[in-house]
Amino acid sequence: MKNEEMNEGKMTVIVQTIAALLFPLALIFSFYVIMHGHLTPGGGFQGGAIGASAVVLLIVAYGVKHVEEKMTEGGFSVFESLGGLIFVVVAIFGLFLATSFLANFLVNEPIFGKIPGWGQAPLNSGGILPILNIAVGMKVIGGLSAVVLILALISREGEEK
Amino acid sequence: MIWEIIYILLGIGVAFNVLASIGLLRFPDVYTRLHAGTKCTTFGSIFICLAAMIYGLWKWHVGDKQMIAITIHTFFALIAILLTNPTGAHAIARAAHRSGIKPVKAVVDDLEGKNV
Amino acid sequence: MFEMSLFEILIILLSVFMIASAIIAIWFKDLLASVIALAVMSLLLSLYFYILHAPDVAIAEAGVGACLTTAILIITIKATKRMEGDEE
Amino acid sequence: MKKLAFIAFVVFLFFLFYSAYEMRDFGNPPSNVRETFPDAKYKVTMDDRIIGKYNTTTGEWEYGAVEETGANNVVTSVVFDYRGYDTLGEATVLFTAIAGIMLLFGREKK
Amino acid sequence: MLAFIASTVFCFVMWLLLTFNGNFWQTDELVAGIVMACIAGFASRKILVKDFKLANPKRWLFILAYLPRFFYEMAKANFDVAYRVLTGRINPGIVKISPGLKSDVAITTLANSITLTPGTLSVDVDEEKNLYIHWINVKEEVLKKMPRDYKPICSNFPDWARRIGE
Amino acid sequence: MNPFMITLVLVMLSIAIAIIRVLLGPTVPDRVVGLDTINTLVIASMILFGVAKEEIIYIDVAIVYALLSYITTLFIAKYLQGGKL
Amino acid sequence: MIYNLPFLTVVALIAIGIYAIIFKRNLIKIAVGITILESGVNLFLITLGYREGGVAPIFTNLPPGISPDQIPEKMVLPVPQALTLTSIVIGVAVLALILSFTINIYRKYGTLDAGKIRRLKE
Repeated sequence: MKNEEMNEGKMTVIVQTIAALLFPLALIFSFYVIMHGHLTPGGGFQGGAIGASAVVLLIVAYGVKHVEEKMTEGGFSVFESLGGLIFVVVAIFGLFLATSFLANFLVNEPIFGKIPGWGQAPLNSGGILPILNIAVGMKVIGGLSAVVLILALISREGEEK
Repeated sequence: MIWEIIYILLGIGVAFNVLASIGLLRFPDVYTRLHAGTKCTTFGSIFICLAAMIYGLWKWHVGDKQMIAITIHTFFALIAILLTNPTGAHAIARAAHRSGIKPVKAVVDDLEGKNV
Repeated sequence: MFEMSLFEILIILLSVFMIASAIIAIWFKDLLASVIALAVMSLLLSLYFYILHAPDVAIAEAGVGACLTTAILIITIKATKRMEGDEE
Repeated sequence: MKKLAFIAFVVFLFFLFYSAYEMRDFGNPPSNVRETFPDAKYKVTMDDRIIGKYNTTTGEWEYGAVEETGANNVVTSVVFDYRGYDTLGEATVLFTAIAGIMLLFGREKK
Repeated sequence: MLAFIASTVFCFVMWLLLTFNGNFWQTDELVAGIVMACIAGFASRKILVKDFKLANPKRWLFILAYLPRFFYEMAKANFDVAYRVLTGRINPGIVKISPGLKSDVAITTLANSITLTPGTLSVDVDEEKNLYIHWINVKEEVLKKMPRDYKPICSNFPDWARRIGE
Repeated sequence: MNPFMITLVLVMLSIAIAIIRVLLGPTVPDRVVGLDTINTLVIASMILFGVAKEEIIYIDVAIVYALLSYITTLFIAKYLQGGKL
Repeated sequence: MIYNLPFLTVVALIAIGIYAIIFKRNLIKIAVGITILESGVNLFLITLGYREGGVAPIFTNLPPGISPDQIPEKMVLPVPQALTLTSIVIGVAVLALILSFTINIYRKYGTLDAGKIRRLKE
C-alpha cells in the first residue's frame, strides 16, 4: 500500500506537518542563539548545532532524496567555506588595523563597540565578536549538515546496491 | 497566597510525573507504556511550566521587570513539548507495529496484516 | 543550608544515573539499545553541565548530543549491521 | 596479549582512582581574589583576571573581559578573543573532517 | 512571494517574543530581527506555507475555543491513566476510524489531540487519511459494525478538527 | 527552602524509574519510550532549576531540548519501521 | 560538602570508555566508548571550574541576589567552559570521521570485528 512512499523515505503526514512547523522555529531560535552569543548563553557553535539539527529534522521527516534536491552537500560546503573566509578576513583586518591577528579592533568604536554597563546590554556591543559568531555559526551549520547529508546519502546508496 | 498556588501546581505536576514513570514500569506492552509515558509526562510538565510562568509573572508584577522573560521562554518550551510529544509517541507506535510487536491481550486489531 | 544539601542530593543522583547509563551503553549486545543508552547519558550530562552553572556548554551538548551524535550513529548502524558479536 | 592489556587497564584504573582521591575538594578553585586583586596584580590567576571587577562608585569596569572586549558573556569573549587561535584551529579540524568524508565518499555518489 | 511574506511574519513574531525583556525592543534588535526573519522565512517558505487557510481569523477563534475543552479532556485522560496504572485493568485493541478529513493540518490536529485524550493513541494513518487508534478500553458496541463509529472513541474531535483545518 | 528544588529532586527520582525501564525493556521500542519520558522529565527539571536559581537566561537550554530531543525519537522510529532513509 | 564525588564520576566514565576501547571488538562499540571517554573529559573540565555557590559567567540578567561588589568571587571560572565548548564540536567532527571510516571498512571487508580485519590484511 505504501511501498512507493516508503521508498522515498518519508514518514507519515503527521510527522511531516509537525516538522514543517518546527523547522522555522528551530531555525529562528538558532539565529537568536547566534546573534545573542555575546549577551546570553550561546554563540556560533551552539547556534550552528541547532541549525544543523533543523536540517537533520528535514532529512528524517522528508527523506534524503527530497532534501538533496533542494540543498546539495556542495552548497553546504560552499556555505561553510564562506564562514571560514569571513573569519580569516576579519582576523587579518585585526592584523592591519590594530596590533595583531584576531585583535578586537572594533571595541570602543561608535557602531559596534559599546561597552555595556551593569545588567542589560545592547545588541551592538562586543566589537568583532558578533561577526566572528556569525562566521563560526555559518561554518558549523554548513559543516555538520553536510556531514549528516553525505552519510545519509551513502547509507542509502549502499542499500540500493 | 502566590506560594500556595505554586505549591499546588508543583504538587500536581510532580505527582503526574511520578505516576507516569510508575505506569512505565507496570504496564505490560509498549503501547500501554506509551499511554502512560506520553499523557502523564505532558500533563505534569504543563503544570510545572505553569508554576514557573506564574512565578515569573508575579516577580514581574512585584517590580522585577526582566523576570517576564522567564514566562515567555517557558511558554516557548511548553509549546514545543505540546507539539513534539504526541508526534513522537505516534512515530514510536507506528514503528513498533511495523517491526512486528503485537499488542498484548488485544481484543481487536484492525491494523493487522495491513502493512509491510 | 537545606537547599545546599538538596543540591548535593541532586549531584549524587545525577552521578549514579550517568554511570549506570554508561555501563548500560557498553553492556548491551544490541547496538541500537546501546545508542539509546548513550543518548540518555548525553541528556544527563547536559543536565549535569546545567546544574554546574555552565549553560553555554549545556546548550552545545544539547544541540550535539540530542540529535547529531545519535543521528550519525544510527545512520552508520543502518549502513552496516545491528548486532554486535556473531557474524552472518 | 589480552592478559597484558587487562593488567595495564587495572594499573591505569588504580592510577585514575588515586588521582581522583588526591584531587582537591570539589567546588573550591584555587583563587584568592579578595586578598590579591587590588594590590598585587601579578598574583591573580587567569580566570580572575578575565572575569574582572566592577567599580561600584564610578559605575564602570576596571579590568576584565567586559572592558576589553565589550561582551557581556565572558565565555564568548574567551572563545573568540583571548583564545581566538583555538577557535581557528577548531574550525580547521571541522573543515578537515568534512574534507576527509568527502574524499572518502565523493566518487561513489551518482 | 506571498508564502515568503507569511513565513517571514511568522519568524519575526517568534523573534520578537524571544527577545522581549520587559522593556520595548531596541532598534538594533528590531533590525537584526527583520534580517534574520527574512533569511529563515526564505529557507522555510516552501515547507511551512502550503495554503492560506490558517490566515483566516475565524480559525484562530476556533482554536481558542477548542483549547479549554481540550484541556478538560486531557485532565480526564490523566485521571483515567492514573486509575489504570493503580489497578492494572486494561482491555486494549487497535481500531480504525474514518473521520473523513482531507487537509494535513486537520488530520495532524486530530491525531495529536487523540494521543493526548482519554485512553486513545494514534498508531497509524494511511493514504485515505483513516486513523488507526490503539484504544486502551475497548467497548463492545463499537466492535459490531465495521465502519466504526467515532463518537465513543474520540467524542467530537473530528468536528473541531474539521472546523480548524478545512 | 525552595519548593522548586524539592520538586526537582522528586522529578529526578522519576527519572530513575524511567532508567530502569531503559535497562529492562525487552524490545527496543520500550527503551525508546523510556528515552522519550526522560526527555520530557529533563526539560521539566531544567525549567525548575532555572526558576529556582532565578536565572532567566537558563531557560534557553530547556527550549533547545524541547525542540531537538524529538529528532532522536524520529530517527530510531525510522530505523525500526524499515524502509530507506 | 560532598568531598569529591564528581571527580569519581569522571574517573568512572573514563574507565568505562577505556574498557570499551580496549576490550570490545566491534568498531561501532569502540566509537561509543570514545564518546563516553570524551564525555568524561568534558565533565572533568567543567567540574574543575565549578565554584561553590557561584553563578554563570554572564553579566546579562544576573539573579537578584548578586551585587556588583562581590562579582569576582561569585562566578564560575570561564576558561574551562570555553575549552569544553571547543572540545565538543571537535568531538562530533571526529566521531563523524570515525564512523565514515567504519562504513568504508564494512563495505570492504564485510565485517565490523577489529580482530578479523587485522587478520584479513595478511
